[in-house]
Amino acid sequence: MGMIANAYELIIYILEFFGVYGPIKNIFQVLGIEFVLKIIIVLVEVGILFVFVLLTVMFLTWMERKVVAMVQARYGPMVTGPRGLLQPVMDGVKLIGKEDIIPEKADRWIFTLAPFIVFIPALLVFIPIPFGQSLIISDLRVGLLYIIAISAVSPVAILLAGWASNNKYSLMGAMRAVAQDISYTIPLALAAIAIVLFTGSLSTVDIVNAQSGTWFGIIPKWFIFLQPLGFILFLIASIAEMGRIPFDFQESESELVAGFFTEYSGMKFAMFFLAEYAHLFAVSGIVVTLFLGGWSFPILPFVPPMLVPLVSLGVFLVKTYAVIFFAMWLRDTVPRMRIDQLLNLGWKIMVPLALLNLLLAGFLITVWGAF
Amino acid sequence: METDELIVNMGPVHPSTHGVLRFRLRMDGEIIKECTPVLGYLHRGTEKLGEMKTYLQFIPYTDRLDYVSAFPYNYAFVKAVEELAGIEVPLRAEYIRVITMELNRIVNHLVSIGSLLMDLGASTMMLWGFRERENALQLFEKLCGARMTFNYIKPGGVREDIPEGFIPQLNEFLKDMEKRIEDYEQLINSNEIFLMRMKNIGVISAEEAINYGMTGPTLRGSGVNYDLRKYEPYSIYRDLDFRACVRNEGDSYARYLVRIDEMKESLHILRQVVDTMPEAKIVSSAKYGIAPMTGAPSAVSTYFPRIFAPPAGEVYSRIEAPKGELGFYIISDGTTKPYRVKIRSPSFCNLTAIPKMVQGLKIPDLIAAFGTIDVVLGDVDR
Amino acid sequence: MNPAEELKQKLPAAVVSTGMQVNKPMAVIKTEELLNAARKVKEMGFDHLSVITGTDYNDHFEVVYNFFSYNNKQNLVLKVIADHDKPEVDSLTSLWKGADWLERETYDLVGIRFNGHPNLVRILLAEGWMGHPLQKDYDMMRRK
Amino acid sequence: MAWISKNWTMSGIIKGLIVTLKHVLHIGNRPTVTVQYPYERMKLSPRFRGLHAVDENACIGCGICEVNCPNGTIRIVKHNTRWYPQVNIGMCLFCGICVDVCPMNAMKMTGNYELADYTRESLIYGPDRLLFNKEVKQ
Repeated sequence: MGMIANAYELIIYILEFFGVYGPIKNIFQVLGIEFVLKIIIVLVEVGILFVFVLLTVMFLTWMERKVVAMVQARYGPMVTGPRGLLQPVMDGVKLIGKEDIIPEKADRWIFTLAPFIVFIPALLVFIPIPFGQSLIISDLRVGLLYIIAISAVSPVAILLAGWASNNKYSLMGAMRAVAQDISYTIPLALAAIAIVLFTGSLSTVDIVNAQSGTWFGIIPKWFIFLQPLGFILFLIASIAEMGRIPFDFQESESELVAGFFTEYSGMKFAMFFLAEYAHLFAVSGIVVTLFLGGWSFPILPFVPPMLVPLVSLGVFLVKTYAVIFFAMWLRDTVPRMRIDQLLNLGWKIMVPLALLNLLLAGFLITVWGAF
Repeated sequence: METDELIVNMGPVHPSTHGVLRFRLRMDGEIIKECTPVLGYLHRGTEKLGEMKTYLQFIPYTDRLDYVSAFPYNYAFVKAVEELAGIEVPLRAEYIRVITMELNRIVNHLVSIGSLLMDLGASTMMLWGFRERENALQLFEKLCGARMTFNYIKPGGVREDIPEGFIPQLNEFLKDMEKRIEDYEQLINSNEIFLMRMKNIGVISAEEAINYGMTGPTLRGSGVNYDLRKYEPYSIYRDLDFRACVRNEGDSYARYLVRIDEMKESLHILRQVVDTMPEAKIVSSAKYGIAPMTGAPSAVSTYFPRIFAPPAGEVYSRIEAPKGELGFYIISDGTTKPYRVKIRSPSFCNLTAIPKMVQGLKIPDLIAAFGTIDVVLGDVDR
Repeated sequence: MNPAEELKQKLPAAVVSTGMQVNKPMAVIKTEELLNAARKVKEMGFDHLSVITGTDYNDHFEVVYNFFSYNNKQNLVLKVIADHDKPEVDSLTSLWKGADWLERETYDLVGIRFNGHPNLVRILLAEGWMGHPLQKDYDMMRRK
Repeated sequence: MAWISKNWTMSGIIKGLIVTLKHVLHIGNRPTVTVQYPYERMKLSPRFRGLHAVDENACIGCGICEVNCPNGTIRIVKHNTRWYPQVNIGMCLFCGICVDVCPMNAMKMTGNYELADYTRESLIYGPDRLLFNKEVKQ
């Protein structure tokens, strides 16, 4: 199992296991279009990923409501499906059925384009995330850089959306989102670089592998124990990146009505909404990958090799949902900060702390190396 | 770089203007250079209505001024009428009135704090506040059949005696509420983000607060130790032991803390009232009374008159409503309808100070400061 | 000592008469002397302007000011009589900022003009509204 | 920096998190207080002021309720051979003054609060929908 690096190889392995890969490959070879088979397999794996992500996102919207409801002594959605589980489907149906309004004074093209520019990176960011052993679309050698780079696209789209709406609230929301994203990507990246110092690789798989195993047989070798400060900084920065309370300035509904998507309705609104939750899932997954050991878990070596992808996927999801739950829990507890306070926090506190953390990491590695 | 001023119309339909208030903001980026409240979107001409209705008919309209805390509005109007006509009120009725008003103060502060935190983005407090409010509303419903617009306090007494099972339920509420207030304090009082948002925001000094005519918790948050219940006692407040809750900082956080303290004080008052309530079942004075109805299915006792005309004169009577000083100025010409009703509503006068409070701050601060002023637009626009 | 009497002693020229409004001391002030009297009232410690009421009595307007002193815990009522055809009194905004909106409201609903008010425009009713609803001859049936 | 040195423990937020977690885990709290409205309803108090009801035998059609109604909601109309009140729910304040002033104690208010309707006309409740017969009910 160890040789299977990514989902592409896993699909081929499964097909071979059932003995169908050879004949199929032969057919394509005879036709001389072997590359089509590759494309088909890639499309299948990407399709599975996207379906999985979209289902997760739908589930997350339900979960968000349920967690809020539990905190607030309510039921939350209860009518559609068992305990309201189908509520996201109904919401989707409703949003599709809604009129798609484009304001008269809006910049039509940019207004229409912006939701897509938000939505697509939100899905693309999943490509180098290892959901489990060999459950990764592509183990990019610059995986971490790719993630940070792709996340940096969404503020552009938000600015486009806010500007194109031709609404003052939208514009202010967009400006805030950009200011916030820029000032938080830096501590986020700095905290991630400390991890890279430890692993010596930007590849997410390498990062996860570096965290498998234990110290003294009890404590898992997760980076959270080596980098507690880095973890806290990364978590705060990623909540800010997600744009959730206490850092949800881009929409801050009590100040800016709905921020950059004030003017959006129908399916375009749904795309912002989905992108938000996809982002939540992705960022939580990244937190897990970098600091909580990804899919690795001390019991994993004792699992039969056939089941490792499944079990590791389970481990990864449990950890990710724990982070997501924390984000939701935090959202129900704290009020929103003010934008200038957030920027103060970002530049004056988190960036110096992240640099300090980097220094600590370097020191630790040097000391470690000396032994 | 050349920049332009941004004129933002916040409202009349906006999530955090608590109704249909509009702020015309002249802004430099995110900084408010000038804030002009624009009122009148909910103006219903209540003062003119008062000239058209009889004294009894006007009481339901007072409910609809501040729909969050309607009992004090009932009472303020009725108190003015009683002063005008010189009506004696039975002691038990006064006790019931104080129960309703103090419960309503708790309800009002729950809504106020809840909506403040909702505006700050913490929806949990809002829902928790409404959870406890619901219990109080059920008490109101039990008492007078309505949850928000009561029409319960009448000249010379109250509409009905308290029903069976009301006092035990009230005691339960008081016990529950104590624990809940602890929860709230634990949830928000020391929350760092909350403190960052509230401290030194919307500061108004004691002199300015007085000069602007601010009253109630907003005034006491600025360090003026003044509570009409204490220093111009009406009803049975003279006999009760409580204190006026004062904070000296004058910022949003102080105003918030005053509200929390007032809830505790109200619980304290309610406990005393329940303990010392007279047993005599007289809830309406019979000065203008007609004979009680016989064979009434419910306890609807109609001691108060159908035709009621106080002597000519004028009166300005004020009480400490949850939001501040609430006054009714009634001029009677001896007929069954008031000649003029003027409502001195606390929200309206407190709102006067908002342009001063928020100048140079940012939109989120406007929301925080505005939330701690606690206005209800029905009360502002009348 | 009754603050209304005190005011009369201090400003005999301004006070027309003194009396009681239920249990609050009241002084009727000459219209043109209002600002002086108000200044004196503020010096006497009445720092809280509780309410401004305007009333239409068909032949004249009355403007009533209710004051309160936080230090002395005293009430004082000032009453000013304004001409019905040209209801004008002095504005107290220079002394109490809280008077600003109360005067605007009185102007809006009762139609009394306050001289020296910085921004005497309608506050509750829409701009361009005709008439003042709390005047007794206001035609309620006319469409605005 | 002064702020962080004072608040680096974030104790306030942690306290808040504990309170909310207690609610999630239902420690010392009732799990839910809301009701699933159309399926279950809250218990109304007997004094609840909802839709009016008029005792067919007691009402004398005197019109005192009509005169005393603050909003002009009630009109006395002819029903069969006698005069009964007709209530326009769309204008009603549900203040209960009509109940208080009724000299025959014929007017009362029921617990019916689901009064939404499709037309304004159907909000006018004539005697045919308001009358109840005491003898029949008891």
